[in-house]
Amino acid sequence: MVGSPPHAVDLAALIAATMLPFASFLAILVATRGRPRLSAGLSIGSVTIALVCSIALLALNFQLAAPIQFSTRLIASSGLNIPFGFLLDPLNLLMIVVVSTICFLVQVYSLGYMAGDPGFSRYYAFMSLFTWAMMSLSLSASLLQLYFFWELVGLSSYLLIGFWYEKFSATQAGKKAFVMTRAGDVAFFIGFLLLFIHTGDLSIVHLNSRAALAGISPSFLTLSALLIFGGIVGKSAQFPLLTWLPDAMEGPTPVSALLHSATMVAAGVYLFARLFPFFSMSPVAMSVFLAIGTISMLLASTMALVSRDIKRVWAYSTISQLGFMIMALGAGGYFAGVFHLTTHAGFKALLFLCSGVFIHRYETNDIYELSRLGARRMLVPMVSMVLGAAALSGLPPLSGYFSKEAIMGSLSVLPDPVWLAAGLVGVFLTAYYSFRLIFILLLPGESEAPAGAPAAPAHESDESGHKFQDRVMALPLIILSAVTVILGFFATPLKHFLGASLTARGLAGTEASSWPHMAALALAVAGVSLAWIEFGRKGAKQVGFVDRIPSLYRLFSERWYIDRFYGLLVNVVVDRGISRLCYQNDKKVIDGSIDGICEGTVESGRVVAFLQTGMVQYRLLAMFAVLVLLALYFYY
Amino acid sequence: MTLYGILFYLISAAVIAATAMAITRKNLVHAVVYLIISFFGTAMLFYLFGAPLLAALEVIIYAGAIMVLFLFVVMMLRAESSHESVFPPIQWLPAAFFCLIYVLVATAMSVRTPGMNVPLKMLTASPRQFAVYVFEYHWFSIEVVSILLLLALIGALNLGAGKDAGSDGEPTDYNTDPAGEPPAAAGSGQPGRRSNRHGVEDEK
Amino acid sequence: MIVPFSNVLVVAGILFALGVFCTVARRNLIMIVLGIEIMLNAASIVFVGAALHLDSLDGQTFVLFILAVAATEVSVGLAIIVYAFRRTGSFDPANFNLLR
Amino acid sequence: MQMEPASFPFLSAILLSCVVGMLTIMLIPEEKHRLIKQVSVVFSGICLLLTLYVFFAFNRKLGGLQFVEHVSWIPSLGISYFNAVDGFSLPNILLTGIVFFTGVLTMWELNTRVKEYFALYFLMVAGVFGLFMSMDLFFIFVWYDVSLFPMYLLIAVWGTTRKEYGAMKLTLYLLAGSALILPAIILLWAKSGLDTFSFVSLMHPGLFTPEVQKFAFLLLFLGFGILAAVWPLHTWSPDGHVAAPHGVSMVHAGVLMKIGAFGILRVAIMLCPLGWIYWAKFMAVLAVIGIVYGAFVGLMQTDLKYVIGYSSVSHMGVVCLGLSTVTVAGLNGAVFQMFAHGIMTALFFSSVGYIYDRTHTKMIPELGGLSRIMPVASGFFIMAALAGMGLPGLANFWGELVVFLAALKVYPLFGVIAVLGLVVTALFMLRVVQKAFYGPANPRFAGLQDVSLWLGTPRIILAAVLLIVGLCPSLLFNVIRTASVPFMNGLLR
Repeated sequence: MVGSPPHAVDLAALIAATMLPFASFLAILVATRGRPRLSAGLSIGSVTIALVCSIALLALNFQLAAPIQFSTRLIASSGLNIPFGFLLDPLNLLMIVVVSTICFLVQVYSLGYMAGDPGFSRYYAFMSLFTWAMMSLSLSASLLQLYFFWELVGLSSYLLIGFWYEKFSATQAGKKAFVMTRAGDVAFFIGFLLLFIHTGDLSIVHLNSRAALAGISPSFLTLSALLIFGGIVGKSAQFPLLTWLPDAMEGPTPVSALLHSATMVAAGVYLFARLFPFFSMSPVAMSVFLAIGTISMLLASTMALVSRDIKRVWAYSTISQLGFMIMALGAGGYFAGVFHLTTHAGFKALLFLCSGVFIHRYETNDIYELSRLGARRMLVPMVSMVLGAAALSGLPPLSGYFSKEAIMGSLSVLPDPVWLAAGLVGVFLTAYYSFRLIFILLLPGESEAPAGAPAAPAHESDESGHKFQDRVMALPLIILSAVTVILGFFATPLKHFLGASLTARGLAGTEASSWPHMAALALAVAGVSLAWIEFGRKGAKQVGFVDRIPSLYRLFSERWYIDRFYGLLVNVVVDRGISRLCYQNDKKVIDGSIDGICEGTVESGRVVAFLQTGMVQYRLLAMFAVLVLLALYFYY
Repeated sequence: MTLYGILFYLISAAVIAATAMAITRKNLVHAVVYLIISFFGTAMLFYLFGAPLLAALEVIIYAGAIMVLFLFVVMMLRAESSHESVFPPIQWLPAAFFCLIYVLVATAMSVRTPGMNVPLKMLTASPRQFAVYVFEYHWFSIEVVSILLLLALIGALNLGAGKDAGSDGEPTDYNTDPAGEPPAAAGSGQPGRRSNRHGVEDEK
Repeated sequence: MIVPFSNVLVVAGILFALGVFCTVARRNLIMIVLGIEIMLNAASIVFVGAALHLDSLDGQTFVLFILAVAATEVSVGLAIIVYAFRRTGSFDPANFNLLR
Repeated sequence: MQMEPASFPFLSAILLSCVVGMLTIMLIPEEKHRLIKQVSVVFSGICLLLTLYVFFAFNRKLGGLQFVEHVSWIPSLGISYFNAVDGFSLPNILLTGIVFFTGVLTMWELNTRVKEYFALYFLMVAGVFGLFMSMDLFFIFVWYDVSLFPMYLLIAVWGTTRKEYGAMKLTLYLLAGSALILPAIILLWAKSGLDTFSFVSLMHPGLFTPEVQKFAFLLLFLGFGILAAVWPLHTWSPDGHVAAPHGVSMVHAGVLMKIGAFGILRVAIMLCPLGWIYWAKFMAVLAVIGIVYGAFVGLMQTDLKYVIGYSSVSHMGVVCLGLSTVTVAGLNGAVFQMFAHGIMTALFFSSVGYIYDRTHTKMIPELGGLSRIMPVASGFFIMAALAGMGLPGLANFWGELVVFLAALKVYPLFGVIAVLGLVVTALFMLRVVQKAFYGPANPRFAGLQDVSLWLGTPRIILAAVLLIVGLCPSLLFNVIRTASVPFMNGLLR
């Protein structure tokens, strides 16, 4: 089911876009570790080319009718024929543009943010690795290939979260992220292997066609869909594997912006959209996805209500926004999910990068502390942040508004109103927590120390370098703000672009009534207002309504005890339970029995040695006796 | 019963008696001397059985060389009468018991096996016949045996030289015997072996 | 015409038993080696007798080899005894139990 | 089976390069350490080149047995010097060549009893090579023991932690293994009635009755399984790994354990296919237990080498699982995994060797923060750990993928459990990396040098192999397939 014949230009662009970052990764690791500037140049150069290539590809193929596939067979082992190559369709054209744009911006931003770090080269190497893996992931033609890069993306996430490896919490968070996503990936792995065993082909185009799955029983289809969804749960930090993402904020902020909000975690959602026709063939699985999306969205929103850490607030909001996307996709709103993915990548990266500016300057993550130190005086980041938060809350005319509208629209066509209600609650909570943060930052509370000390002590001294850094860091903010503002208006062309491929497969987008839009907007405004009342207005105590209910507060700040549960699982069940049991079994039972046998042999030898004093004559006597007895025996 | 038969029984009785005396002597020199008598008797048996060459060799090597070697060692080490309890009951009682059974079984077996009671013929293998036979059919074994003897020579030399080598290698941990002994010990081994070797080679 | 072969066997058997007895019961290294000589001797008698009995010279040839082996064994064995005596000052086999 | 005689006895040349190397080393005076090492590098280099040649000259279209050398040795017993390679042994021979060479380089800084070390090392490797290329059951057994005995000395003399215990345990276990193998081989020899040990003659289907096959397979599986560290028989391997000097650990974990798996494949499976099918489920159970169990025990370890040792148990479980599936894919994956695991563990031990030589400790809590002090050296270790987790792009991924694919097809439940073992593996690998290499640098090691280019060569080679094979798995799969496909076709017919 290969679409149009491949074009040489496309292929060249694809290869350039994917392989150059990999080349720069290797080059940095092998050759230029000692030269940070050169490393950064290599990395940014390669990502720039990737960006240009992807935009060119998008432009060239904007009128794409059927997906294009370039593939070769990587391993041609018997019983294992897996195509390896590129697939080009609207979804991944959009995705590579998003990925390369954010990668480019973040890498530029990092020039300022990471300046002077001893691991500067390493940072750019890992960034290139990530770019390569993420681009290739988006362009994968088969599930196996996708899994391949899926894991590599996880690896770069691990390496980047634990980038400051001397910090215990960072390495811990990296490990946690890797292991938790791994747990999901294992499900994914089993899922696609099962699928492979039953269909004999892992090509995405093939899986998405109805004909390929005709011979498979629905229950099996549901099973494999659920298993593959396990990978999505892990990667996109959905319930129940959601706790790694907030911890992943231990990494450098640009990393959080790139991997843990805009692109990598969105890979899960991307996979969902990628296999959307496949998933939608199993209604049971779809409703499970919808439920999981909803649960994660609500849980994460509540966690965001009480966090004091600026990055964690955004991390929770990332989870909840990803939940939104999965809800939308689960509800059948393909365009809504993908569009929200796109807009979210823009504004969430923006929010993180703004926070990064604050953190870089004031070296704290605590929002109250930032506010006290005078974060609001930094104009560009602050304005961008407000824009981003507004987009996040779904206020018009920013991009988030349009995508949220679309999501509400797709939720509203569901027969059961529960999902829509949950979505609306989510909208309200989102608006509330984002503006809670904004208002706290804008208005230092009266209880806080006087804001008269706009101290940024560490960086005031060397002005020129500082200026450069500031500019380099401000540029992406401005670009992203612009994107946030205007992206919403591209909803219709994008819908056509994406819808073209979907209608081609007979899955029409759904149209919705208009009242949910109104309700969502109203609730968003309500959320902002509540935040204003509690935090923004003059004389506000800056105490949220959740803070007043201690048990709820504790529940939320303990992340619904999910982390405790995993901690318990790992410490008690795995470490002190199974592991210790196995270890003791190894030492005591297996080794013990072997040593016992050995010692028994030695001991019995000793006993026998005691019987015969080692005197040669006794042995001779024994020999003789035996001979005689043998003679007797043979004689009779 | 022929004269030869009577001779056989007489000689056998003498051999057994001498051996019995030999193994019960406390004084080792006596034991060795009794054994020499026993070997002389054996040589006569050989002659009786038509093996004159072997009889001669028996006298030369066994009674001559080997027993003299024993005597050398016994005398050199002044071990004529050791302090041993000659027959500790824990050893000799079972030994005697089993020996008795053995002899009984052996007797019963050899008497009752058919074809064993035919009197032996009188035949003699002259040394020439014997030598021709040996070197025609068993020349390789002779070579092997000569290598064995050579190895024994080397081994005994090495063991005998142990004390001289001890001064450079391991510390002298054994007792302070007179220094004159080791060469004597080495010397005691050599002539015996040499004569053995010569004894064999002479026959060629 | 001399005696039947069984009588030769009996005589050799008695000699062999005496040798075994000597080897096993006497607590003196030299006597042990002496006992072995007796046993070899008994075997030689059987071989010579068998040569006559079977009318084959192989038996006699074997005695030749036994002589050589006996000579070897005695020379090495006595050398070992001398060596052992020098180390421990004793002929008692009960003293040589390092292998225990 | 197709046989392609050798134009030049390359396989014997490989063996000879080991033996001649050993003899040459023995002729060099003890004090000339440098010369001994240079000679070792030269001879192992020749050996590596020869194996590379054989690997690439192997005709992938033709398959079957190639580079055949056949000289009758004891015709009355049917023993012949019969060497050949096929798709199963070729990756292992290449693996041995690589690990051999890098193992010599890893021990470049050895200073005690250099001559004896390298002579024994060469002897051991000669045994390994012989085993992989021999097509005569008798010789397989002989080579097996030739490779084992030097191991005892190498561990007992040059080892580190509890070396006498480790060496003795290892030797006893492995001898127990050979005590199981020998009767089985003799049984097969006797029951065949062909009066030959030649593998090719014994491989005729229907030669052995099912009962004989079942019995002989069990004996062979347990015997070779000890060497392959199949689950309840595995405890020698971590102790042995830990006790052995690094270069020996590399060969030990990298190659010797493969001998076990290879023996199961070559002798047990190929000669007793009915026994194989009969016991397959049993094998699978042991393999799955091994995979999960090894990972869990690995979690508890505090010694770097013990961690690797238990990871080997887990990974060899994967090999065994592949063998137990009775499918082409399973065999392919198992052989691939043998290769990948060999390279990976060699990289592990080589890195640990370097680190241990510098820090004089391999206790994880004492290391801490090595990444700051020697980023390159720890980078190699981390790479090996990533490979051990089955990360795509490195060789192990493909082996595990194919094995799990086969396992899920044949034993869905076991397959799932085994795949879940991957999570635990990831957990313990990452834990080790975190505790030993991340965190604040230990001031005790502040002055230590990072690895130089020359001393890093073995690790560079191993890492490159991991990467190349990881990115281009068909390099190996194409070879393995030439043996597995005809074999399974013959079996099914």
